[in-house]
Amino acid sequence: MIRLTALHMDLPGFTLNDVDLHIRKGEFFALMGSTGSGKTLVLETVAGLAPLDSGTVEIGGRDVTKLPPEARRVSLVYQDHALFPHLTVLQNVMYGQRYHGIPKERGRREARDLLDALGLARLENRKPARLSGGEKQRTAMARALACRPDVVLLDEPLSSLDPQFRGELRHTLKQIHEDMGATFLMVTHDFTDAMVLAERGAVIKDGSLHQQDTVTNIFRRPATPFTASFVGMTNVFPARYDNGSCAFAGHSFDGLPGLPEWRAGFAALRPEDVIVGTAADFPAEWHIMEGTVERLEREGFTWTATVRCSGQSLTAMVDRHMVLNRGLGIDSPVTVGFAGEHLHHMPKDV
Amino acid sequence: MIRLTALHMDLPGFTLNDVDLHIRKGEFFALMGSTGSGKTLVLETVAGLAPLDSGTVEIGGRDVTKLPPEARRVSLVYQDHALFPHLTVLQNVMYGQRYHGIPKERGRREARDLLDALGLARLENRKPARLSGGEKQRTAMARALACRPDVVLLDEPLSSLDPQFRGELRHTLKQIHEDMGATFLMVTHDFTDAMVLAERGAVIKDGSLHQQDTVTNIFRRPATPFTASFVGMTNVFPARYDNGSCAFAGHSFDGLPGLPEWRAGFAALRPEDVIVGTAADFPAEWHIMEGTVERLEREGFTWTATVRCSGQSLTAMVDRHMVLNRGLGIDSPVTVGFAGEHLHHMPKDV
Amino acid sequence: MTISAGLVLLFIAIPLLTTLTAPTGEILLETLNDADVLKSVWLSMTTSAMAAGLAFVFGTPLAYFLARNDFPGKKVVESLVDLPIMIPHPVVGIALLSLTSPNMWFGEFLQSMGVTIMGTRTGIVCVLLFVGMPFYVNTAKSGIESIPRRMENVSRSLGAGSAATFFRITLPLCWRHMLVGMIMCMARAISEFGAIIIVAYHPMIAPVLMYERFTAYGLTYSQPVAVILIVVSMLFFLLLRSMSLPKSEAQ
Amino acid sequence: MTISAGLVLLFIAIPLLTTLTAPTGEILLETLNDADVLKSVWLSMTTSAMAAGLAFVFGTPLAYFLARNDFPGKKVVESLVDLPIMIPHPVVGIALLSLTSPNMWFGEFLQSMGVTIMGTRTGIVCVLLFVGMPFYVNTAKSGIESIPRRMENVSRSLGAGSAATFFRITLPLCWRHMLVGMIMCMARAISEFGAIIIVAYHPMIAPVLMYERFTAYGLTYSQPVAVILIVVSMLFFLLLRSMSLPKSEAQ
Repeated sequence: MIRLTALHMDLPGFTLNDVDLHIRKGEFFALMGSTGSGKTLVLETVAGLAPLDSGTVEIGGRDVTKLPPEARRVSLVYQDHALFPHLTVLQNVMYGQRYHGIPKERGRREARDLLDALGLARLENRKPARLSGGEKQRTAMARALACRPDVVLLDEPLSSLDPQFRGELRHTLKQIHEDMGATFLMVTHDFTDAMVLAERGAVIKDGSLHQQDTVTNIFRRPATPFTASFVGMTNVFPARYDNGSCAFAGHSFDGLPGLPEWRAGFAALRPEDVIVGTAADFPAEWHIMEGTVERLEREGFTWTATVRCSGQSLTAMVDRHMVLNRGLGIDSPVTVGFAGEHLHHMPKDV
Repeated sequence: MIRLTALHMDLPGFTLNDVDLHIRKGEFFALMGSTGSGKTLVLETVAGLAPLDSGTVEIGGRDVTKLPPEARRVSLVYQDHALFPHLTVLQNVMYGQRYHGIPKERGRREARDLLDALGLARLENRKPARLSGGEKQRTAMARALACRPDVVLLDEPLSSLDPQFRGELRHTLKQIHEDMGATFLMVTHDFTDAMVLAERGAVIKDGSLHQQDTVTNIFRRPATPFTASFVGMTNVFPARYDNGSCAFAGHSFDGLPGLPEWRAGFAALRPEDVIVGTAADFPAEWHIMEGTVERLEREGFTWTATVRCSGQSLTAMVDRHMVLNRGLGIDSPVTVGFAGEHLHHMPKDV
Repeated sequence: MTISAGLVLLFIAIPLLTTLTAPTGEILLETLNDADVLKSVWLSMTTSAMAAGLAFVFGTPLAYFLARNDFPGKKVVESLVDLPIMIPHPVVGIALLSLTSPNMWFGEFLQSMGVTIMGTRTGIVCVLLFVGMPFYVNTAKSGIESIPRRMENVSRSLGAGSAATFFRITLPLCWRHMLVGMIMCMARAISEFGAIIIVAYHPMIAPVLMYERFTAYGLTYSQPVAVILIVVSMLFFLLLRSMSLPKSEAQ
Repeated sequence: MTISAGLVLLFIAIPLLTTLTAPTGEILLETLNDADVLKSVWLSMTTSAMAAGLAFVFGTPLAYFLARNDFPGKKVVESLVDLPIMIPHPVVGIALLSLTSPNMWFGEFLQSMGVTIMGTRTGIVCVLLFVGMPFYVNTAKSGIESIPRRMENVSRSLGAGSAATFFRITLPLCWRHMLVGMIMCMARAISEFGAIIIVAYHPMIAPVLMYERFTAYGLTYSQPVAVILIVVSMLFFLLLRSMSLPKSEAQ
């Protein structure tokens, strides 16, 4: 549906570096990256709002690289909603219909149906200033959908919302996508949003793509150390592989499943897969390391420890019980353990 | 150390309503409330920056109600640090010393000691624009402490920091307080910050105090439904008490420990103390309710469910296993259980 | 501090108040019935209004361009727009006359078109447009800047072309700024004198008439005209302030 | 859009360029050696600089007061500050003369102090201060507003009184705005003509001299003086732009 080929853009202090992306018809695609990674720039390229140095943008088989935004049949939804403040909710939703050959009466009927489906029916005569955050968000969605676009572009659709609304709106967004059949391209810095909403996705950093795959695969098998820490595998160690053993953080481990062929690479673990305990706590098939507690944090109502093992720091989960009853504290010597199947391996160069 | 008596202020759209507060010498006191609760106004009253309609402010036994800010010996630390951008770190820290009779040479020595203790020694000639968020925060703390104030006022000291630095700075703040012996008054909207840092605290809402106690007591025994939900006991139900039983959410429970004397009030539970399961899952002494799942959320890597029990909604924790293996979903009938000692009771009127 | 602040306000207010109260009611009435005075005030107002209208038509595209584009040399262009504020007023008159004098090709061209600048309404409007333009362009520009670009982007993505976007989104959201800009342009135009006296002593606009009364008959006979002009300026002021820009309408 | 925007820029630039290129080098050189011209330009610059200095001294407290306080009627006070921009220039002259004419108590008082306004340097500075003050006050005010109040609060809480806070925090952080305000005030003062010609035809400031040359000898002989004035104004302009305000120094 959307095919981006070798997008290149040189800006002062930033380069978008030969980005290739392929998004299938009807899918929900998440482009993930931190602030300044260039993800919004890619979105604006698809919308026709950012001037390319080279590369082509195809939508639905049409080469739209040279077309202005209004000829692309894409609808944009910004994080701050960008509702038109001088128009009512209904007028906002009906704004684009006339440019897509939808007659006024039919347009109004369709717009009302959309507002109904999104629970906004009784707000149709309100001005945006009098809407709550979630209502604004849903109005912006309705406006984008009302002109039956081929592609809906979402710029951080959930990050301006309070946590208690996020869950609700994720659900709404997913529902809308399933009902409408349009192709959704969302950029986000939040991996959880991508996990819940998207089928496939890509990770971008400093203007270069790091990985493009199904979201589940990105989550389970990140391709680079950056992607690994982005999806929550924040313990990343340089590792050496040799004769069926893997060495990192001053320990060498044997009997690990699925060892790679390369000799130098990175091994990574999610903090919630590493448990702090004493040697007797772990099942026999787990792998253990010795270290000392460097820091102990209570985040909300759980505890995490930073443990130093031969010059490498790692973050691990701590049982409440360990802290309160066994008196774990800073500088306590501890054993940390992990199950072999949780260890993920990445090659040195991608 | 600080005694606020009947502080009253009428502003357009907001009233600070006869606030009484007593903060002991050397303690770390947290004034907690949401945005717009008036907590920062109370702070500015202590600093002498907000004009009172009536009430008195005493610091260290002196009535300072009529004194200008510069005569109160309090130091203010704002959330955005408000470092002086044209001065270096060292100049910032030494700024107030001359007004407190500290000679220049001794002042410089003391300032350097403070910077050393806060790990800022090698940054003393930097301008604030070239500091990271955490460094700015620590510089602001050093500046406040360098003129040896009686009271340090902290306005949301941690909320502008990235989560990964928060833990570190909490630790630093606690250390500083223990080392300096000054009285700290912090306002915060984050109960976790208050839990970790403060000994005693108060909860304010709409310009009125709701509770003033040790932080542990506020956490364990919130006095009002508002305080209850503020400290994370978000399941609050109107309850009736009668002959040793307690009825709420369409169920009546017997054999609860520590039932109150009043007949009508509120019962509250933390979401993490309510578990979703089937009747066989719970220990015999637990109390159970029947309901249907209204919503199921994956927040990060845990699951929470909203369960409807006879017209009341409650939030409960769900085992991963329940969702993935037993196929829990929307509208599933479920049993939720809680231990009697986790149920908290509040009277109707305070 | 308050004393010094008050002094400045008095320094501005007292001369104006003195002038307003100087003429007797009788003389003021007489002046109000003086056909020359009324004609000149009317001429001042109509030419200023025309200048403001022209500033709107020609200045809006420039304001939009400056608000929405960053380019090397933007500061130079912005300086050029501000220049008429700083050029001594008689120099403005000299400059416009230099350009349109019949021995220049442009002046010749104008003459062949039947356009005369010296001593005509056309000339007056030209001068007033020249001195008033920066006020309009700067105010309109800041109005356009206050509208998030993202709103225009959304409008484009929904199918509206750039012209439709301007008329359906940009204009409805910043017409107030544009109106304020036009009022400021008009007020500045009404106050102009130094350039007008060089380009078009006749037909007499109000400030020129007052100057003539002053040189011919002295202070007392110029004061009633001054009163009328101050009152007209004040009316513009009230108009301007009643339009005061809402700070965050675009949110 | 670009065409219309370009037209406006040409409308401003061409008359000035024409004037700059009109006089031959010979006449220009002659004018540069004319003692009257040099004296008048010097007088213009010194009186304008004095007006800017006075604006700084008396206007800064007002600017601070307006930047840091909200009170009912603030808009009225702000309007009053802006008023000199909008009052027709000869009216400003008439108003100042009305106040200081010897048959008013204030004029009598001034006379007894040995101060004369009409036809003196003092009068010129008064007029220039009157017309330039709004430019200084508004720029200084926006500079002070750009400094977070919280910084001043912190300074007070650390023991510095309000005066010490102003000199150690506020002034070092917004001196640039104040300097820009002074330059704008001075540039506006240099361009004044309509009020000066009423209050003080003599001693002749540069715009008055040019006007005299124009009425006595015609366009050609006034152009060289215009060139000098345009160049002086441009120099101010470059100065102003090279000071261009950094947007977020206060962060």
